[in-house]
Amino acid sequence: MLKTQEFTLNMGPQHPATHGVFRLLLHLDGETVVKAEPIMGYLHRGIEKLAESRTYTQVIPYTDRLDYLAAMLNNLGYVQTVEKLMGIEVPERAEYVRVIVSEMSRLASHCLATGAYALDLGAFTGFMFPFREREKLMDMFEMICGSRMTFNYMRIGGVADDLPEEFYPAIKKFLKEFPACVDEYDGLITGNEIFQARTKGVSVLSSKKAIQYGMSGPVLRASGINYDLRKKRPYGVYDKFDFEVPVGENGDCFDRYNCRVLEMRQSHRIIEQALERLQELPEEEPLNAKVPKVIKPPKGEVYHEIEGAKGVLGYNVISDGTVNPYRVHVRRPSFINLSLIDEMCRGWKVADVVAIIGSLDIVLGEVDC
Amino acid sequence: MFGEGLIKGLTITWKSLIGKKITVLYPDEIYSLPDRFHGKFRFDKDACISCGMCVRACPNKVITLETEKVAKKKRILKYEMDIKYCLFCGLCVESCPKDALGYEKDFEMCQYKWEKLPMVFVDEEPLPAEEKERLEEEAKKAAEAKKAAQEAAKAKAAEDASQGKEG
Amino acid sequence: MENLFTNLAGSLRAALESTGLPAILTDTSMTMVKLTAILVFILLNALWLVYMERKVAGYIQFRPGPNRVGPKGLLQTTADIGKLMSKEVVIPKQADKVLFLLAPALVFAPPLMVFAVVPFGENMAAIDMNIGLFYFLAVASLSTVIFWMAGWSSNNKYSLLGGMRVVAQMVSYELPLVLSILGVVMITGTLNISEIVRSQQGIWFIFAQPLAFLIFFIAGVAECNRAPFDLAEGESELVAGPFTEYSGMGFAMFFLAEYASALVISFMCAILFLGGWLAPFGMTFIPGWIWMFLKVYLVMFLIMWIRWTYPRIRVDQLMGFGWKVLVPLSLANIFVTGLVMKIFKMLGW
Amino acid sequence: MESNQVMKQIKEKYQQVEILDNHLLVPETDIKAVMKELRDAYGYNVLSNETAVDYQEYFEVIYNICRVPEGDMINIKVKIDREKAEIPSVVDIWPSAGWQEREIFDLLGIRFTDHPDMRRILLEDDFEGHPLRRDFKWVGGRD
Repeated sequence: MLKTQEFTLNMGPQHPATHGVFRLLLHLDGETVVKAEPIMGYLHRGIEKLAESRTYTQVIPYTDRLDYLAAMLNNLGYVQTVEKLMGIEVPERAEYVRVIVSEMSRLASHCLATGAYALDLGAFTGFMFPFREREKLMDMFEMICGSRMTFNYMRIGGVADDLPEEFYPAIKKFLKEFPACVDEYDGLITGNEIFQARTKGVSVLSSKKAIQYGMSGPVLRASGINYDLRKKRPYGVYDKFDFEVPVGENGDCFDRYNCRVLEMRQSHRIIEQALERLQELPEEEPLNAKVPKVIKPPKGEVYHEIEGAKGVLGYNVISDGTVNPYRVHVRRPSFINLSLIDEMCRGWKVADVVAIIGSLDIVLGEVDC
Repeated sequence: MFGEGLIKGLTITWKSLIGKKITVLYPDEIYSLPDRFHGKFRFDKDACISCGMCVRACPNKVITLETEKVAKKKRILKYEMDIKYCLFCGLCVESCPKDALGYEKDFEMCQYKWEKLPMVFVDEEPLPAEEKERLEEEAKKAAEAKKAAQEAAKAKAAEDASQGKEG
Repeated sequence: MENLFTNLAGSLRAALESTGLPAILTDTSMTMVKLTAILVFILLNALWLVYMERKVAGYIQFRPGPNRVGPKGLLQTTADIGKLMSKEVVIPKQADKVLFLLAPALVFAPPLMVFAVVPFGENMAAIDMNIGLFYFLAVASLSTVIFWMAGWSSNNKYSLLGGMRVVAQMVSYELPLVLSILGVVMITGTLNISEIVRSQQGIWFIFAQPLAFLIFFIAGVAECNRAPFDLAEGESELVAGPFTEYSGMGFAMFFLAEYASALVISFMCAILFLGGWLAPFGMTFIPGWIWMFLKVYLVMFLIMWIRWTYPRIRVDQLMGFGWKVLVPLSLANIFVTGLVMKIFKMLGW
Repeated sequence: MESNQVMKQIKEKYQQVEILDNHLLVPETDIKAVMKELRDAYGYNVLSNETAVDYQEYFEVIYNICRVPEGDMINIKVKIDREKAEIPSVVDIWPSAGWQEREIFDLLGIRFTDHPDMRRILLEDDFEGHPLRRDFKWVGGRD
């Protein structure tokens, strides 16, 4: 007597496709996923708890380690929250510097997402192309703040240091070359018929569902909702830039991927404009606001959101008037975007699970905090 | 047409196949590190005033600083960085008022043995009691001598001034 | 030069005969020598192809590829094999030990058996069989069983999935592979591989049968589990498919066998469609066996180039592509070939 | 409608609601009703963030909800008893609360009633204690 039987497959925690130490317990019927059970916490370091015993400035290096692929944006979110709490006005020059570095960080993160997505689908060379640009970006970050991944560059009230001299020619060269590089990704990955067959129509996320589950970032925008905090609730000097928000139509894996590629072009535009404005400003202008040596925000509570590389990145900082924050909570976009993984994977093949996880672009440092 | 994207992909990889290679062959060519590179730490013992700012700035409590007071001067007994906990955030270097801490352009900090990981910059025995006393005595003498010299100089200056006035 | 190897074989045979051995012994020892030469040839080629693949991959990805071991990194694969040989062979506790060890031992057999009928040049086949093509088709599909053995006996879920994929893939690609060759067979009217090459004197079959070539190439790539059809291995989802549990030399055997079977497909492409040892544009001053190599390596490079460009296709899409696109197309190709042949015959060409 | 006005209107409707500087302090009993009202009548369709704080005498659960794609935001707080840390779950209103409430349960030990899957999410299942409580003491390792 023949009968079929479901079997479980442990994908992860050590698996090339889960983008970190993430475990997915798949219940399979042949190759079709019946149920996907996400299990995480393998990278939980308790950053929220650690922050309680650190001073406000000392928390900044820890925020680097949340989304380590776009650490500048994490820095930015945190320092802006504390600035909001203390009512600090940041000098214009610092704002532009911040925009440049955070958009560079977004580019670096999207480069990795694009490349890793190609790798998830089996195109190894598609992985190397975006990494070439990411490498250039990291070289520039190294010039700016001495580190390639965990920058700790932003400070409460400004930035740690001025942009170095050698940075300007490097970024100009990069900006000149970058559009051609994105065209290369389009030719090598986006336009490839096999790639499209693998991603188009796969795991469609309807706009209704995306909103219900609080998705954000490219995942939400791919479902056709124009929601970008840089436009909707501008922070810093983002209201002064001219850029578009790419929006997808179907909400499938291809749209989620393509949104990131299109966003890279927009980030490129923003960096160009910011660099222009920055060079118009007089060099003598200060880079840091006047901040007391010991940062002691008044008693209070602020929740502030920015548009991170993976989605809406929110910081909830509560101060009790001492030098240590009373509570820091991070709204991690990867964590919330991941919450629908079970439903998105159901009914798709094992190979699609890889494509779906890749299209969500999660970082386990952020999921587990 | 179906297949267009496939052929375009092949042309792109063909271009990169015959194009320039960008890898830096590491031990043969050294990639030039920027000035701000966060690498191995440099500690200048003589510049350090043992104020303890770096110890307080460190988020991960990496730095141990032990001092003893000899003749009103702080003497560093131990300055150690437990590098396995270091985040390389740079807050210690930033907080140093005397530029005693800094970076070197060296990132090869691997050690074969776990115990060798902490970077020990200063590790000295505390001075024996008699040596301390001697130094303190000397310092006292020196201070007295200095004071005397100063007073003498002052007196001389006053003398000069009065002479000058007279003259 | 042209007859270097045939002359060598001839003089060896003469030397053997002169010692007064009975004819049957001479024949047997000649065959043994030829097969040993082929084995050495395949192994050396597999080693070289691994190196070539890594170089091609590196160059495509802006890297210099292996460049440390030996001049230009030429000894890299040798060093790798040496390392793998010195490693412990780990047998999982729950594995079926006999099959688990048998699979890597057998994996070289099918490509080796196919090479017995492959002509490396004019009169340079070890065994010139009348039904050589048929033999090739029959033996080449044997490797499925070995992959399935490896996947099943490892008792690992990833291996099992990989093994299932191999079988499904082989079933859906064997058919278009056979059907695409039929066109060639119809034109030449023979299953003898050497005969097929000789009948390409006038025109290579890639020009007479372009569609058949395309189908044969695609099905062949799928047959030897190379990207974009490397579903069985599928390292981004199935870790390493049937080879997940293999370590040391077992893994190395599978690794090398992949190149050996890719080499078989390249040889068949060159023989069936690219005119085998025939020189193009009358450039006969270069010996035929060198032409053969050039063509084989051209196909091999094409396979590598494709591997390092395309993403992997999904398992259901792969089978859909096989059954819904390649099979009807190859049937249409046969129909059109027959029609055209009939018309030619009526016209009296 | 501006969030200030919304806050005022909510205050009018639910007498016990207090308006703090930028938060709406809702009593535990009203929370589900207020949330439903905010979603259905005012179109706050996304629960952007949900977290909780341990104030030693009591817990505070914080909801940050916003309208997508308009983008305005309203912050809501609920005080709950520390001894009996329970609050109705809002998963049925905003499914995105699912994992966030699990995280709060995991790290702070606040139990959300009617939550379909109240398990630990980040820490292992047999972990003792709730690390983000102020009285949690970690033994072993560096601090």
